Parts: sequence; C-alpha cells; structure tokens
Amino acid sequence: MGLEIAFWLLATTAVVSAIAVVRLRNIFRAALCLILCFLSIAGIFVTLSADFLAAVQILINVGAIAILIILAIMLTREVERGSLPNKLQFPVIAACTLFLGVAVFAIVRTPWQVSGLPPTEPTTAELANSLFTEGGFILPVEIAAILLLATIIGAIVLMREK
Amino acid sequence: MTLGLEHFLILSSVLFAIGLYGALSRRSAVVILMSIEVMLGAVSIAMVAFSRYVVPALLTGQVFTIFIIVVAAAEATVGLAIIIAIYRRRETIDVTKIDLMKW
Amino acid sequence: MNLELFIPELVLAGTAIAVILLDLFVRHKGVLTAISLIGIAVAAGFAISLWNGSPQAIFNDMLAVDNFGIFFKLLFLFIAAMVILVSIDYVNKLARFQGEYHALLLFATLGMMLMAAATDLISVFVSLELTAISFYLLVGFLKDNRSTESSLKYILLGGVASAVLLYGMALTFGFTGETQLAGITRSIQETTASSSLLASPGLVFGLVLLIAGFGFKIAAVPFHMWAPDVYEGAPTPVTLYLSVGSKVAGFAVILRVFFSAFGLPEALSIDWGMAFAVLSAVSITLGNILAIQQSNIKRMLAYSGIAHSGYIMISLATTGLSGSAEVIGQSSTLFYVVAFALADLAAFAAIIAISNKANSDLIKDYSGMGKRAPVLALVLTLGLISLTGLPPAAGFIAKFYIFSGAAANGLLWLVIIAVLNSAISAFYYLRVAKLMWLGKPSGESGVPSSPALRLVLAITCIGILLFGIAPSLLIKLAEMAAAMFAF
Amino acid sequence: MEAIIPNSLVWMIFLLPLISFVLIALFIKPFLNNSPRISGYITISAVAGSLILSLWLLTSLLNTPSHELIIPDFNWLIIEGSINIHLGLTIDMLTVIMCIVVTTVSLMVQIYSQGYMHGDPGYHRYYVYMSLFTTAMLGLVMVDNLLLMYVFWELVGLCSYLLIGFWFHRPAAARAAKKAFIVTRLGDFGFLAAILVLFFSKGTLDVSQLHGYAVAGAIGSATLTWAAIGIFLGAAGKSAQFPLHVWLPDAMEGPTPVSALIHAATMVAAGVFLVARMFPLFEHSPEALSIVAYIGGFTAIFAATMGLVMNDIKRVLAYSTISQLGYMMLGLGVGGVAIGIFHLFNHAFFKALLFLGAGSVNHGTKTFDMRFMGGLRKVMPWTYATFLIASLSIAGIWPLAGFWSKDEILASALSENTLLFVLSMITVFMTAFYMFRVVFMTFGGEYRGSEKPHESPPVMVVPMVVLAVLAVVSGWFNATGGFSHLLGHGESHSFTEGFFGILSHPLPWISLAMAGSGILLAYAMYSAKWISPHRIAWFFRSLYVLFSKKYWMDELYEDAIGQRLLSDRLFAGMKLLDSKVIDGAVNGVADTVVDIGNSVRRAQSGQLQLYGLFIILGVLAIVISLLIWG
Repeated sequence: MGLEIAFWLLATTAVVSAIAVVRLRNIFRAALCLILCFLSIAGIFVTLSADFLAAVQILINVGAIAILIILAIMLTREVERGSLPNKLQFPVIAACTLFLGVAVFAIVRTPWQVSGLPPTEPTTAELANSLFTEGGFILPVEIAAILLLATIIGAIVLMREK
Repeated sequence: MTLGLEHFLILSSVLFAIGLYGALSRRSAVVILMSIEVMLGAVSIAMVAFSRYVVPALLTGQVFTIFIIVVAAAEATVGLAIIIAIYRRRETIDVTKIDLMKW
Repeated sequence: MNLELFIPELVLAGTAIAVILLDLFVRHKGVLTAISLIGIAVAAGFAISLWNGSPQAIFNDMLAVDNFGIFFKLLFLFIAAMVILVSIDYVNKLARFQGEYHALLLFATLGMMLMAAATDLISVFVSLELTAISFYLLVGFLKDNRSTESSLKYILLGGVASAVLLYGMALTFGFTGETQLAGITRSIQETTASSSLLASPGLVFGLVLLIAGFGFKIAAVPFHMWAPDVYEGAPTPVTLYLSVGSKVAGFAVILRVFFSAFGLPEALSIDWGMAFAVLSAVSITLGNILAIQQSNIKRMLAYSGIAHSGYIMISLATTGLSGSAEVIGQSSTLFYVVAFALADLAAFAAIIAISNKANSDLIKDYSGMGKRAPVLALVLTLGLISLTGLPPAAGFIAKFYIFSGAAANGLLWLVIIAVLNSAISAFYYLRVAKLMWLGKPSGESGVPSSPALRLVLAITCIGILLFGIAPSLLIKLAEMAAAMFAF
Repeated sequence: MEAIIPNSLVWMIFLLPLISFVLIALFIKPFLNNSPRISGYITISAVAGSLILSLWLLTSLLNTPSHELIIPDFNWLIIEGSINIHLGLTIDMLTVIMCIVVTTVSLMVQIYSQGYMHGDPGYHRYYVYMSLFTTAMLGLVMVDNLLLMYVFWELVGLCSYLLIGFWFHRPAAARAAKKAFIVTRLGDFGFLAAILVLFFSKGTLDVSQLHGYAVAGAIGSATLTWAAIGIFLGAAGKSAQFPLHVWLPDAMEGPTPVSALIHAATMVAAGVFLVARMFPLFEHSPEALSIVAYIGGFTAIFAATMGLVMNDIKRVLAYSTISQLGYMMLGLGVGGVAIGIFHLFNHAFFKALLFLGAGSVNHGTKTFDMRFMGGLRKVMPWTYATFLIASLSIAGIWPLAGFWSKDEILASALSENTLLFVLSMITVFMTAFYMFRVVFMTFGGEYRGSEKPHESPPVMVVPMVVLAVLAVVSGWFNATGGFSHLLGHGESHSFTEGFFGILSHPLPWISLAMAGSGILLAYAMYSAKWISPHRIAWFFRSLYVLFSKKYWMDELYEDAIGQRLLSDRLFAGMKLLDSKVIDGAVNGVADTVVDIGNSVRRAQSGQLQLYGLFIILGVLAIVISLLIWG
C-alpha cells in the first residue's frame, strides 16, 4: 500500500514537473523543474527496487547534467529571453497525443510475460559483478569510457576559441 | 488496483510524449536539450520496469539504464558545448532562427 | 576469452589515444596523419587475418567475430583511410586541434566497426552513440556559422532519434526479456508461436521505433530531413565520412539486428520487409526529385544519398521477404554499399579539390571543369556514372544485383519504381557531367590537387572500374560474408 | 584468305576502335593537341583494320557449314543461385553483315570528316567520340547476351547524345541532345523491363538460349509477348519509330558526318537489328510481330508526309530516315529477318551518302536551307552525281540497291496484309517525290544564296564516290538470292535470272510506276517552274509536253493544294501532333517532376523541429498501417 501511494505521488510529481519543463516561460525555473523531474524518476527507480540506479540518477543527472544546463543557461543569458513556443504548436500536440495513444494502446494490449519472482535486492554488488566481469557487460563499459573520452576532447575543441 | 507493469509503462509513455512535445515545440535549444533528457528518463523508467517485472532475477534492464544515463550525460555535454559555440557566433540559440541551410 | 579476436578494435583505440598524446609533442603535424594511417593499416591487417575463421562470440555474446562483421570493418577502415587522405589539405588549414580531429575520426571508425559486430542491443546502442557523438563533434569542428548550425541540428535531432531508438529497444527487451539478438528471436518464437503478431502490438510498435531510430542513421525518408542541412554545413571531408561511413554502418546494424533478432517468425519478417519496401520507394522517389532542384553539389549529393539509401533498402526488403532460405538480400546489400562508398568517395574527393580552389560548392561553378582540371572532372564523372548506375561502373552491377534479388522475391513493383527513378537520377547526375565537359570555363587557371588526393582519386577510380568490369571477386566476398545468415 | 579467322582476331574487330579511343583520349588529346590530323589517322586505320577483319570473318563464315562461329567465352558475373553471365560473342551472318555495314560506313565517314571537321576546335574530341561510338556499335552487334547488349546499347546512346550536342555552345544543339537523351531512354526502359522479364522467367540472358526456349515454346505466351513488346519499345526509341521518333529530326543539330554515321546508317538501325536479333521471340508472338509491322508501316508513311514540307535539307533526310526505318520494321514484321536486314544493309549506304552529300552542299554554301541553294549541279558536279544516284536508289529505281530491298518488302506486305501494302505503296510515291524535290531545289535551277559555292575537297568526295558505287551495287547481292540465303532461307538463282527476271513480275512495275510518278511530280513542281524549257525538254521531253500545257496546275498545287490544304491543314496537323502532343508529353513529364520537387522542397525549411515532427509522423504512419494491415 505504501508503495502504491509512493508511486502515485512520484508519478504525479514527475509528470507535473515534466510539463513545467516544457511549458514554463522562465528557463531557469524550467531547469529547476528538470531537477525535480530527475529526482522523482530516481524515486520511481526506488519503487522498482533499483536502489543503485536511483543513486546514479541523482548523482549524474541531478548532480552533473542539471548543473551543466544551468551553467549553460547563465552563459547564454537565456533567462532574459525566456522559453517561447515555435509555430508548430498544434501539429506537434496532435502528433504527440497520437503517439501517446498508440503507445498506451500497445502497452495495454500486449501480453507482457510478467514473472512472479521477487526482484533482486540489493542491486549494488550484483550490478558491479555484471558490469565489471568478463562474463558480464565489460565491453559496453569500455566503449562508454571511450565515448566519454571523445566527449571530453570534443567539448574542449568546441569551447576553446580558435 | 495493485501496482503493475502497465502503470510504470504508461507513466513512461506519458513522460516520453511530454518530452517529445517539448523537443519539437520550444524555440530555445537548451529547453530542447532538457526535453530530450526527459525523454531519456522516460525510457529509463520503462527499461527498469521491464527489468523488474519481466526478468526480476536478472539486472539486464538496469545495466542498460546505466548506459542510457552515461550516454545522456555525454549528449548533454556535447549539446551544451555546441549551443555555447553557436551562441558565441550568433548571439542567439533560438532554433527557428538557425536556418541558414534549407531547401 | 580470446582477446586476439578483438585486436583490430584495440589497435584502433590505441592509435586514437596515441594521436592525441603525440599532438602535444610533435611539431610537424603530418606525423599525426601518418600514425593514423599506420594504425588503420595494422588494424586492417589483423582484421584480414581473422577473415573466414569460424564465427565466434566474444565478451559474453556482446560482439561477434564473423565474416559479415569483418567485411564491414575492412570497409570502414578503408573509408577512414581515404577520408584521412582527403582531409590533409583541410587539416593543414586548422590552427590547432589536428590531433583531436584525427582522434575523433578514429573514434567514429571504432564505433562503426563495433556497430557492425555488435550482437546485443546494449553494445549496439553504445557503439552507435560513440559513432554519433564523434560525428556531432566533427560536424561542428569548423566552428563557423554553418558548421555549428549543422552540428546543432544534428545533435538535437540525433538526440530525439536516440530516444526513439531506445524506446524501441526497451519495448523489445520488455517483450522478450532479452537484449541479445539470438535470445530475442528465440523468445519471440516461443511467445508468438500460438497467437498472431497483431496480438502483441507492443512488439510491432517497438519494431517500428527501431526502424525509425536506425532509419535516422541511414537518412531514410521521412527520417532524412537532417541530412541535407548537416551535409551542407559540415566540413566536406566529414560530410564524406558521414555520407558513406555512418550510413553504411547503419545498414550493417540493420541487417544484423533485423535478421538475427526479427528474422523469424516469417510473419514478422514480412512485416518489416514491407515496411522497408515502402520506405524505400518513398526514399528513392523523394531523394531523386529533390536532388534535381539543388544548386549546391553537396546538397545534391545529400539527396542522392537519400535515394541510394532507398536503393539499399530494397535489398533489406528482399531480406525480409525472402526469409532465411536465401542470402541474396544481404549479399547484394554488401555489394551495393561498397559500390556506393567508392562512387561517393570518388565524387567527394574531386569536389574537395575543386572547392578548395573555387571556394564554392555551387554546381554552376563546375562549368568547364573538364578543361581546367580534366583528371578531376573525369573522376567526378566516373563517380556520377557509378551513382547513376550506368555501365561500366560498379554502380551498375550493384543496382542489377539488388534489383534481381528483389524481383525474384515478389518486389517487381518496387524494382519498376527504382528503375524509373534511376532514369530521373541520370538527369541530375549527368547534368553536372555535361556542365563540366561542355560548359564554358569560368576561369582559366587549373585546379591543383595534392598527391594524397590524387592517390584517393586513383584508388577509387580503379575500384569503381574493377568492380564494374570484373565484379565476381567482390560478389564472392559478399556471398562469403552473407553466408552466416543462411540456416 | 581461305584460312579461318583466329578467335583473337575476331575480338580485335571490336577492340581496334577501342584501342583507338583509349589512345586518342588518354594520349593524343592531352599531349599532341597541336597536330590534329593524327587523331583522324588513328581512327581511320583502326576502323579500316576492323573492316578488313570483318571481311575475313565473312569469308570464314561462308566456309563453315553452319555459318556460325563459336567463340569461347569466359564467366563474367556469377551470383550464387541466381545469375551466371558470361562474356562471349555471337558470330553468325547477322553479326557479320552488321559489322561490315558499321565498319564500311564508319570508315567512309571518318575519312570524310577529315575534310568536314577541318579547323574545328573540337577535332580531337570528335574523334574520341567517334571511336567510342564505333566500338560500342560493334560491341552491340557482336555480344551474345542481353545484359552486355544493353550496356552497349546505352553506350551508343551516350555517344549519340554527346555528338548531337557536339556544338554545345549552340542552344539548339544542347536542347536537341537533351531531347534525344530523354526520348530514347523512355524506350530503353522497355528494353530493360523486357530483359528483366526474360531473366526472371528463364534465368538466363544468353541470346541463343533464349532463342532455344522461344522456339521450344518454353516461355509462357504472355511473358513472351510482353518481353517482345518491351524489346520493341527499346527498338522503337533507338530507331525513332512512332511515337518515339521526335528526337531524330532535332538530332540533326550534330555535325553532318555524325548524322550520316549515327543517325542514318548505324545507331538508328540498331533498333531494327535488335528486333532481328531477338526475332525468334517475335516469331512466336503473333501479336508482337503485328505490332512491329503496323508501327513500322505507319511510321513509314507518317514520317514521309512530314518529309514533304521541310525546307532544311537535313530535316528532309531525317524524316526520310525515320520513314525508311519504318520500312525495315515493316519488312521484319511481314517478311522476316532477311528482308528487314537487307533493307537496312542497302539503306545504310545510300542514306549515309545522302547525308554526306548534304554535308558537302553545306560545306560549299554554308547553309542547310534549300531555299538558298539551287543550281549547284554546275559548281558541285561530284556531289550532284553521287547525290542523284543515292536519290534514285532510295526512290527504288531498278537496278539500284534500294529497288531490290524495297521490292521484297512490298512483295511480303502484299502477301500478308493489303492495308500495309497500300500504305507502303503510297510511301514509295512520297519517298520519290520528296527526294527529288530536294534534288531539284538544291541542284536544279539558279543559285539563290549569297556565299560563293565550291566543290568539296577530294578527301570528302572520294568517300562519297565509294558509297555511290555501293548504293548502286549493294542490292545486287540478293539478285542471286544470296543475301536471303545467308540469313536462313531463300532460293538461289543465277545472277542474270535474278537481275532481269524480276522485271517479269507485275509488282516491280507498279512500284516503279509509283516512284516514277513521284519523281515526275517533284519535277513538275520544283523544276519546271524555274528551269529553262530547253533543259527540261532535254531532260524529260515527252512529259514536258504533257505538263507544260497545264502549267497552272502546278501553281494550284503549290499554292492552293500544297500550301493551303496540305501544308496548312494536313501536314500542319501532323506537325501539331508531333510538336504539341508528343513533345508536350515529354516536356510535361519533366515539368511535373520539377513542380512536385519544388513543392516538396518547401518542407525542407531549415527548421529542425519540423524535421523532428516528420520523424514522429513517419513512426505513426508506419505503426498505424502495420497495426491495421499487418
């Protein structure tokens, strides 16, 4: 019962903050709402028994990405101009609604193979095992490392003056 | 009604649609980037939910989600770097004004 | 695990890092080019040594080492070497960051090689993003108005496409509980054995999202619209790499993912086969019609590239419709991508030389190029002939190969559309050729080209003619690479 | 030359011009640009070599019992379980005859071009294209599978395109080149489609295997008919058959020797050759064969009517070519390979000669407009004599070449289909009329131009004389039945029996009468008006008496009937059909494509979010249609 209440609370927060991200005129506030949205997603992860992921979500998304975004907003003085809509409002709303409709239809009508087993808990040790052992996901970890290296190099190239 | 897979999936699809709306309808490149982050967060929810309900004994979905978060961070970094580079040249990041190349 | 099987990738990653470090110490930046080329050559050598070994899975089935992957790896390494050679003039103009440029090119190559070999949705996704992020950065490398605009468009739309792709992967994972391609197909067969596919719209939706996500990479209509804008603004060598490398990598992934994970049951493969058939018809038609209108040659080639994605998708449709009995869909894709890569390389190499001199990408400035720079004009003409699909260029055999496979599998209507479109395409390709040979020169001076560029021109020309006149060799290789799909 | 020709030398027939092409394009043009004649000499010697080898090949074939040579082939394109294309040559009589026609005419034209193109800045380029063309044309007639045939088919089309637009600085030439390219490609789709249809039904592209299947009835009749129609569509494009004929008159913008070689003697006849090569397919599809006959017959008369009213000498010849090609198609349709190809063979010589003559006239007067010619008989005696011989030959006057093949076509038409026979008889009349209209307007009367005309140099006259001899004698080949015999059937008789015996039948007399009256009418209309009675009396004494009393009829004909009724109504109508409907359709398709493109292009607005929206709409469209129809 407590889990359900938590879910509905978190889900509502997530949706409302997400709407705020895309609708608020004030970009700075939108960025703060993004942090709220990330936090509630982390909460959702907890209700799904993914405690480690929740921590990662908070650390990376809230601690790094959101801060980076706020930094960028300040650098580009976007707050003064605000977040304005473009001319495509109606077609985009129609397309997104239709997309949501199709998605919900697909979700509801599909016989998902739900298993009755309890979730693995705690996940931290398990995840470490599967990420960093040879029989696990060591390859994507390595690729991700290179990806981050490329990102750093590229960001430096783009940010520094000629 | 007990909490089930569908709840999480529908939450995920709603967030995805909201993010999509933002990405396609806001003029500010930063807001578009934020909307994309929302979309990726939505996918993460679906991924973890599937992991929890379909293969609870394994952690595949969670592992996948870690990579999604890493990639999201990388994309945000590169995206912001590009936005700042473009701001330096044009004094604007309104994507409807960034249309030198067309047709 | 046997790390020997992973040596080509390791060599390439090592080369990239070495190039960054060396950039700090060496004065003469030509060293960087040389090191990159040596790294590529060594990686290619190791890749060749693995050719035709028995197929193996490494890294917990994340990656396959098989002829199919090696075929693409070698192709990417070749393309990368060509791109590095044509970049020399461009790199020399950069005041700094030459090391970073080469490193990013090599990272992109590494990403594409991993894409071609990945057999798990996770490794597919991560390697695809490695390629994409390297390209976002390369496109914006010039930091001028056009280049940054291209980069911004590319990353924002690429971000949306990534999210769409991931959503599709999530649904697939949710439906099957697997991320490994082989596991996915096993699971789908178990769960859908009794009921019809329509009873599981989640899978169909996921599949379509995957098509869209990958369709973005290969610039298939209607996911193509970024391509012309990005191609136009990007530095020309990067445009070249984007239009051949990234696109071909997209096809490599699609072939492997769709055939390995969704090849069975037949109802499913026919579904995505038809989806590709329709996308292909639309891409070919729209790409060609829009190419006619263009006055900028890079944009024209972007639209022509969209049309060529359409032609290649014919073979994907063939793959879907023919089932596992035949591999002509796959082998014809392999042949076509090689022919396309060669022709595009030839055309772009010539364009790079000409635009260096003329400082313009407008088609009208190519007037009389046959008199000013006969060799460049000849190579460009050959490239365009191959893209048109006229003999004796490789493009002719490639089209013939794909069309014959498609027509034999009930796609005659698509072949007819494609053939009609080839005629339309002749109009705009040959218009450039005609302007070059019959137009009035806008200046008297010749167009200089560096030895590296001339080497690229020579190699691509020989390739185009070789595979056009004696195609058997390449067909044999393509069949060997595609053989793993037969069962 | 009794010995059988070695296989390697057979390949050389086709390779010699190729070598010449490579030599000129890669070495002479870049490095020896200052000595233009060399290119010409190289091309001429290569083509002469091919001609000699072709003749040797002919004698070799005559010495082999089956009249066929097997040249070992090698595998070229093998796709597992699907395609196996090998590279080889078909050497039968049809090939050899075509080789001889191509090399002979090509040789004469190359020699002539040395004079005609003298001083042209594009001299090397001209010979590059001409060598390439000769290569491709020889390849086309020699290869043994449809795929390669298609390759060469496109290649000759490309050369034609390049040569029509040779003087690209003239807008008319550029436009004509484009038109030729588009229209012939329309036909080529038919050919390509037919190749694909045949390939997918039989899995082979080998010509002789396909013949075998067709003869054995192993191809379904619907497939066979569609394939044959597709092939004919390709042939109709190349051979300028109605309604794809519109490009050929415009193609006259190219240099005149090009018109002589490509647009009169060889490439435009490739369509006829193609139908002949694939004849077993047509033979087993009565529908396709009658389409060939009817289109051919109609084209023959349709083009002839337009030839009547043109003032540009080359355009008259162009319409005449279309008309004669129609004849050949008719011959194939009603009579078979031997009859159609026989006319092709004869036509190549006299039509090439007519064009060379027109070129020579142009060389002297700097114009193609016959209203500014006249009286050239005196200043250009050689040109006149050869032109006259060719005109008599094309008109079908015994015993010149044209007579023999035309007679056979008429005889076959008579036995097959009365309507076609009547059509072709009228065409005989018209042919004689317009040819002699040209002769009288150009060579008769007084000179009306401003340039001072002069005879062409020997380098141009000699090839014309050689061709004139051929235009007289080439038809005699069949007086013994020899030609028909070579291509399969036909009876033999002694030369004198064939040569004079033919006059014992009524049909030749009817056609001679038709041709004669055509000439007569031309004379009455275009000569009698202007030339002094003495000369006329000397020329056609008895007829002059007959017509001179009705001199007012000529004027009536010229002004009232000729101008108002015929020109203004009937011919104008045909011209309208030609320029508006058919041209319009071609241009219309092109414009529509451009219009669609322009409107679709608006979507590419540079707005990245619109692009994103299209991605989502694409997803929705696919998923919804899959969920509904999947």
